[in-house]
Amino acid sequence: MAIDFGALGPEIALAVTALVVLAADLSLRGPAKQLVNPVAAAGTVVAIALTLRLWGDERSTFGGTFVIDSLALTFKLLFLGTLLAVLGISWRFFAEGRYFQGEYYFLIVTAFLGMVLMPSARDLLTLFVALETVSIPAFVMVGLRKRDLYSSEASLKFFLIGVLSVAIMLLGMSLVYGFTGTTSLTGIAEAIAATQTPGSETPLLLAAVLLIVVGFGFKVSAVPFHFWAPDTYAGAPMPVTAMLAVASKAAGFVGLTLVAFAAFAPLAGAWAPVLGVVALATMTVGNLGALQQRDVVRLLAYSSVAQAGYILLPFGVARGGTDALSLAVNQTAFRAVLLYLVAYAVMNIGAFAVVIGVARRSGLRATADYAGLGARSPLLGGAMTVFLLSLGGAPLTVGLWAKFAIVEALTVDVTAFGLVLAAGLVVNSVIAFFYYLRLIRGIWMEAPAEGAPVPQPGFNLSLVVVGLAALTVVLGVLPALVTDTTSVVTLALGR
Amino acid sequence: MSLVIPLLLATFLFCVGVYGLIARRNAVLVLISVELMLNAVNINLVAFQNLLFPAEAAASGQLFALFIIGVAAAEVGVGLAIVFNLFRNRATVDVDRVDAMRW
Amino acid sequence: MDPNTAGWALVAALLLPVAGAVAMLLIPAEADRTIRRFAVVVTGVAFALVAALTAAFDYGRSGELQFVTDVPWIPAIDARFHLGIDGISLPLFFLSFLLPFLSAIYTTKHLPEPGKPKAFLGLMLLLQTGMAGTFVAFDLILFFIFFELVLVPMFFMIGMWGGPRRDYASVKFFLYTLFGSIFMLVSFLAVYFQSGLRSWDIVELSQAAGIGSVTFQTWAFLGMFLGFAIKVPMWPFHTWLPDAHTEAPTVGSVLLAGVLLKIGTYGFIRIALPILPDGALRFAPVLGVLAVIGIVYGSLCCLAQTDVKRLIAFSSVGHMGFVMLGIAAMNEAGIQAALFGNIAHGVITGMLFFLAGSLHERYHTRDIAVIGGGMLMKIPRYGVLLTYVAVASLGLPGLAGFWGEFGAMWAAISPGLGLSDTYGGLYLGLVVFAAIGTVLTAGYFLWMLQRVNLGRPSEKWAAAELDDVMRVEWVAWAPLLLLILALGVFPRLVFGVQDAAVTALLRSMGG
Amino acid sequence: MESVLALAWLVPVLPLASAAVVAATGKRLPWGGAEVGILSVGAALALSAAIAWETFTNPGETLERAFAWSPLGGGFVLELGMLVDGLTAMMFLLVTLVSLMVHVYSRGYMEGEARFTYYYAMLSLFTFSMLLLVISNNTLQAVVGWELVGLCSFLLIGFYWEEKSNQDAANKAFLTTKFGDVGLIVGVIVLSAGMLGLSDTPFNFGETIDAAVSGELATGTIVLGMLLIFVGCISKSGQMPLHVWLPDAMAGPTPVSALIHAATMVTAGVFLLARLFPVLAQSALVMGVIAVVGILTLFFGGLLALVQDDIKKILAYSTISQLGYMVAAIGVGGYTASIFHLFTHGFFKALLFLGAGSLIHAVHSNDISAMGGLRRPMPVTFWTFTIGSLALAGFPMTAGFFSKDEILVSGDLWALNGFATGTYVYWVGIAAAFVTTFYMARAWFLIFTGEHRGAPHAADAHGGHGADHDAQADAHADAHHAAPNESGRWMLVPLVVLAVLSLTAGLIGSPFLQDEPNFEAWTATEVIEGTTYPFLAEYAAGAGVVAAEKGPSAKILHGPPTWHLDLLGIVLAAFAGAVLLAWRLYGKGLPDEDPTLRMGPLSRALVAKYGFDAAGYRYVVVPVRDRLSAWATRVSNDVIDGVVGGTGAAAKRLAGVTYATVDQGIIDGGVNGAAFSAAWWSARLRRIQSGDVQRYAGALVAGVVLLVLAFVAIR
Repeated sequence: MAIDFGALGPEIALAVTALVVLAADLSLRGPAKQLVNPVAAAGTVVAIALTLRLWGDERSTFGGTFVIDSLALTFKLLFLGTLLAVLGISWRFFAEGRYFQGEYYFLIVTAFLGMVLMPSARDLLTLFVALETVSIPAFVMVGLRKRDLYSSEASLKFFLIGVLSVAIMLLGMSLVYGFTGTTSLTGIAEAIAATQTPGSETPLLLAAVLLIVVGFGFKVSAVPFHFWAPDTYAGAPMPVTAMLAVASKAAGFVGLTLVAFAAFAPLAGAWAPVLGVVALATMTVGNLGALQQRDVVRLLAYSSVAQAGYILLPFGVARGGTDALSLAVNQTAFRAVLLYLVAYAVMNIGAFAVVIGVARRSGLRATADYAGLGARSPLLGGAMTVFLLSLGGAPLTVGLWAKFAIVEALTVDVTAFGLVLAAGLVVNSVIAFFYYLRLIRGIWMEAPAEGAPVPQPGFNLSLVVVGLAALTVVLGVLPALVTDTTSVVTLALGR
Repeated sequence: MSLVIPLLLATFLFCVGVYGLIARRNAVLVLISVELMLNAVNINLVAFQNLLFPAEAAASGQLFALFIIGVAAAEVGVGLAIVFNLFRNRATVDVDRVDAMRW
Repeated sequence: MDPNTAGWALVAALLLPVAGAVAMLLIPAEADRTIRRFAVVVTGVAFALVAALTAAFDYGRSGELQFVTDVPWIPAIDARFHLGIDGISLPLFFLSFLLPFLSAIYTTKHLPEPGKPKAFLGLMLLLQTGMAGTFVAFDLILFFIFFELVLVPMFFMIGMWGGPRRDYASVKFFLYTLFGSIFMLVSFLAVYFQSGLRSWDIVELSQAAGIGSVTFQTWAFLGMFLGFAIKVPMWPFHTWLPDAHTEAPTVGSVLLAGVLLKIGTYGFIRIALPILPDGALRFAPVLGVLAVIGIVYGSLCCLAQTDVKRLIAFSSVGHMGFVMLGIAAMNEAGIQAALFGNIAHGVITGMLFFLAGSLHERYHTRDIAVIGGGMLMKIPRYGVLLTYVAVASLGLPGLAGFWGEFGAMWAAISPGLGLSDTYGGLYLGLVVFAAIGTVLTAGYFLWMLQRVNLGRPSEKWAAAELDDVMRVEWVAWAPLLLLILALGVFPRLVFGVQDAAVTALLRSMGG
Repeated sequence: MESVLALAWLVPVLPLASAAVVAATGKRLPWGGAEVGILSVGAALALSAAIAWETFTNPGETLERAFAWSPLGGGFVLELGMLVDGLTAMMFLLVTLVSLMVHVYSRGYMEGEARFTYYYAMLSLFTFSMLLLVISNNTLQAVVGWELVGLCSFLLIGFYWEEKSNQDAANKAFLTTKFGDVGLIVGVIVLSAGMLGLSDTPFNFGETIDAAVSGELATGTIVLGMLLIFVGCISKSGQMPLHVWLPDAMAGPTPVSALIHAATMVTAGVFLLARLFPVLAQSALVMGVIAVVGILTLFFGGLLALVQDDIKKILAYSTISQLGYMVAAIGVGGYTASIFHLFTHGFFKALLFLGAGSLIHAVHSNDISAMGGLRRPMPVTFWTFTIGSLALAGFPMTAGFFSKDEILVSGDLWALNGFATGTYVYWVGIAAAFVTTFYMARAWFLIFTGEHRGAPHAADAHGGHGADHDAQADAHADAHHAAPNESGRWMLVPLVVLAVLSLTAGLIGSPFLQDEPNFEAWTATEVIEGTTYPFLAEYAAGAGVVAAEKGPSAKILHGPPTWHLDLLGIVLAAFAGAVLLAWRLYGKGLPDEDPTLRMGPLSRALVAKYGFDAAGYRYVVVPVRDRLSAWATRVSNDVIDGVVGGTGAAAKRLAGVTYATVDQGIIDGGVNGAAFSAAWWSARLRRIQSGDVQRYAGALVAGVVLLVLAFVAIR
């Protein structure tokens, strides 16, 4: 069995980068340690280059458990781009905080290695490994501020809930294996199609499917698997929070997409309504939770829970059939998820970047500290406004198109459940705007507190912020720049 | 050998693990509970492989179990580190008292 | 400019304000006067361009789209960048360039706390692009973008330069409209998929009469109804309006009443009716009843107001009720009247808000009781203007307000598309109640005039130095004052332009 | 050569131009704009006279010119047009003439007013509005003029807007008439809706009439439309029960009252009924309603005048009564009679109002109890006012005599065709004539005979209801007890002109002019000639009476005016009786106790001899003057006004409740309630997020179990 190392290029690049970073950290002393950041960034750029080289290819290796196709490549690019942005917002934070820089960069690159692996996985085993490669470094990163009570507490909570959900997921996987005799996603789909009649599937199999969903539900912080998220986000170092809120969540969605649409597509009639209800609950709980937050990080944490709910919505209308309409519905749903994840990455990392910029040197992170931010720092204030509006889905921001895609997916075929989900989205969008607008109002319309410092985000962070804000708006005006790409990504998962 | 016995065992182990994770206050015991759950899954996989699909060339059930053992080791390692760090910060391993962050 | 080929003119008109806003960023914030003059220049140039466009418009073919731009925009979802203008759009488009121009002139003198003309005028320019765009967008997605786009600048305008309860009002405005617009989007999507045309083009969808079943159309219409009715606003979705208007700065109120509300009714006429004729037909009686409730109810609420601006705001509810009554009539005369009422309300109520703003500048209160009368004695020219515009607003023939109101009632007595057979009695009742609404309207305006204008100034103001109408106000207001008269005397100015377009619209509805 | 009729459009345009010029430049002109107004209205009068002559000498000559003013959608067109026929020409003449007189008169009366120029601009605008209504060839244009008239009346009634009572009066006038306008507008809409299938110009008078006469217009449309339009006429032409604004409208300057009550505003309703006469003649129901309203108004309106002490109010109630005659005449088919009375009434009522203004100007009070003995100091006013009073009372050979006679005769003819309303018009009309004569005689005696009493409560006269507040009144505030002087020439010339017309204007419609051209032929154009009463044959047959000798049934109202000696006798008797009675009671000045007791032995002898006086006083005068009219006043002031006022108050209260409860409470609360409940839920959620990781885990597991169970159960 020959291994296609070319197809593994990005993963190899990242693995090497991780090791180089670790080694470099050992050899560098004092302030020079911060140079590991550019090293990691360089490795990422290499990985991106390698990914782009594969563009358009359709390959597979490891006996079909690892494939390269448009879906995989698109997500890889998304993750790598996110990594670059996270590195950008991490530099000053860790350099100034004197945290364990080498370890941090090693861990984060490793976690992203898992993410990059995720979209290529076509086997439960590979998925599991990828997921754990994401999770285990994340457990550590959350607790990286060893002397910080909150950090270690956040880490423990994250860890315990994480392993619990992984265990549940594994239980589900083992049962599925028991039913189908294979761990290959396509194999599972074929076996299910061959043995189960739609409408009267074996209950235990359905339960197993649901247990697998739990594992990813934890990753994407869907209700009721979301409890760790606010506490963990609040306690973790902020760049890690950004990573968790965006990249880790995106990885969860990739995994969910794969199992849902590749392995369990024939059972969609069963799991789609459940996911729809979960989506409704998730966005509602997230938004309601966010309403009361006084800490911006927690607010964004809850907001990201709600966003996860939005992204879950298209799963709610997925179809199990193989007729043209069902395929079209699933295809649209998938593209909506993809587009939303891209948009979400852009705007949410941007928002966290601003939060880091504001907190830099002052540690201010309460919503009250954002009063008059627009006057103190038009750059951060303006960018935050753009990001928040985008998260809400205002026009001329990419967030609108993301929401649009979701609604589009829900209405491809008008069904009662689809309309219920759409109505839920409407109501939640309005609630969400309530707290976004409150923050925006504080930024522009309230006087800054006495002696509030002028934030000094630093060059790197400013660059990231400006770049992401510009991207938010540009994609808002010309969504074709990204939809041209996402719309060719097909959900041809071997069916 | 009937499939029932290993499955019952696995289910029992898993439930004990879940209970331990939820109910035990000592963090170390909580970690052990996690191990129980993972091992329940391993029993499942191996049992299925041997009893249902003995002819599968890839032996993916057993392979999976091996991976789980490996990953579980890493997980528990990390978990112990976290608990240890917590203990250094708070001088307790009582999970109930780790609730500084709420709401 | 050749209306067949000069699509660039429309694009340029839309881009000019945004470009102006960007250019204004380069002017240092300290150069207060320069910024304000620059805004006048930008809006003036844009207005001149639109005036030229209006002159070049081929009125013989006002039923067809002119100055068309139609290029692919987001191929992935078949959205196109389709702009064009016809007889229905032209008056509204014109208005959405006139009012910002006048507002910019007005702002050279008046700008509420906390100043910051750069931000204020920049937002206004952005707003201008948004609202003008809705009237010329012929792609549902593009329309939706423009529709949503106006929310953000208006939110900031109210929230930063508004009155004491601005926080509440701005959020309320934003959330309300947002709420409706997302339902509208859902309906757009449903129509898109149901039609099977893979097109968002309003013209194409209008011509593809009979999309889906009647049930489908009813539900889809409900979604659009929520979006547009909140924007109009129709009773009972109107409660954001008084708050928004009361708290908004003068210019914000002017643009809100003058143009923004029109987007809702325009949406009904341009999108909801022709694309979903069956749904519209089923909804028509509901629209009519809500409209008339709005008329009577708005007037009753006006009677209870003590704040001049809030009174004017509530009067909008009544006036827009007449517009909606015209739409509910589902015939050409009704649509004509609705569009006329749109323009007339924009001009008149815009002007009223200017006046209310200037009133506040002088008295530093808008409470009728505190002002306590005697304005006609204290500042006679101003008092005369207030009387003039109030009288126009209460629907006096010969001034702009009349034709929309009368036309709506006239049309509603014989509703089109077979409605008169089934709902003839209902519509007659609607007309009667609408007519009673005109009496109430006259009542509250006269009452307001009596308590503000007439009598002798109270002691509080007897010795106060109050400026009569200033030069800048004359300049900013004169076009509106003239338009009020011109539209009243020459209703043809609007009716004539729209006629062919409305006929074409109704034909596509099967009327 | 084109007929002078083609220039008719200039008649309204001239006052409009005048209004614009006066408003723009009036303050800089030597006479403050009065000269512009007088000249342009004078020119309009000259043109009107020419048009009148043209149509008078060529009966039936009609000119309709119109052009499409605006499309209305659906292919329908709004016309701006003129319809010039005898009716139009007659109204032109009346309106421009009275308006000119008022313009001239005001030059003296309003001298020194702060808002003199504004006043003239409004006066001209008022004239224009009325002319626009008159010239209109379609109902919608008429509505435009109609509403503008209402606006101008608002602006002029509230001319002294410093005082709250005057503001209230102006508002009341506008709102009451506006309420009637609801009827008018809906009526016009209903009529035009009936025309939709028949014409592209659904508002056109001529086409509407043709359609109605030919039966193309559905009867239901006609009945509903005309009744609704009649509601507009009720309010505008001061018919019961919407006449309440009219007495209050006396708050305006007196010349304005003359314009409103003689020539412009109040005649609008009658004019519109006349214009649409062939349409309303299609329905017995409509005509019956019109007649009944007219009859009630003419009688009870007149009674109200008995108890008034304010000269302007007496005239105001008399206007209501006279309008009742006109409306009643329409209702009994007396088309010609009605507009003939409109024509003559315009002159003598203008004369009376201007005369009253002259009196008020002299004594600075509206109260007739403050006058007395003014015959000698004010001879011109005295004589002209006397002529006006005679004309109003219908003294033979005055203008009012011929026109009122015509109305009574119309009623008689209608009765002959089997309609009870005709009988009522005849007898109630005579009774009201008696009342009219009595109250005018009462006023006449109190004003001109006896000694000048001065104003006992002069201070009230300024702040009081309806009193004029002209600058002179203030300037001469301390000169009350000085002897009153005759007014200046600006004011006297119009009085004389109108007095002459009050005497002579009736002649053109009198039996002296039995041959064409006369008033009948002038105004009864061919459209009117063609009017048929589809229901007439039916009724006549049922009544068994066909007045064959009066002409063919469809034209019973036509034919030359003839002498009716029986009627003349009754009228003369009524006149004489009323004057005598008044003289008995008031001839010796203002009685401060029961007049009969102050008549000495003669009085007692008469009582003893005939017993009629005491009985008459006791059983007729006292009940009628003191009780019935007081009762009517109360009905008018309390009940109807109360209803109007109460409606207003109730509306306001309703508004308050609606606003506070429904709007701010329920609807807004519903929306905010969502947010509140969101916050509430949000607070509940807080408990779940306890911070205890094991509870999180428990919740997670519970969630999983629940989901699995639900999941499996559902399948």
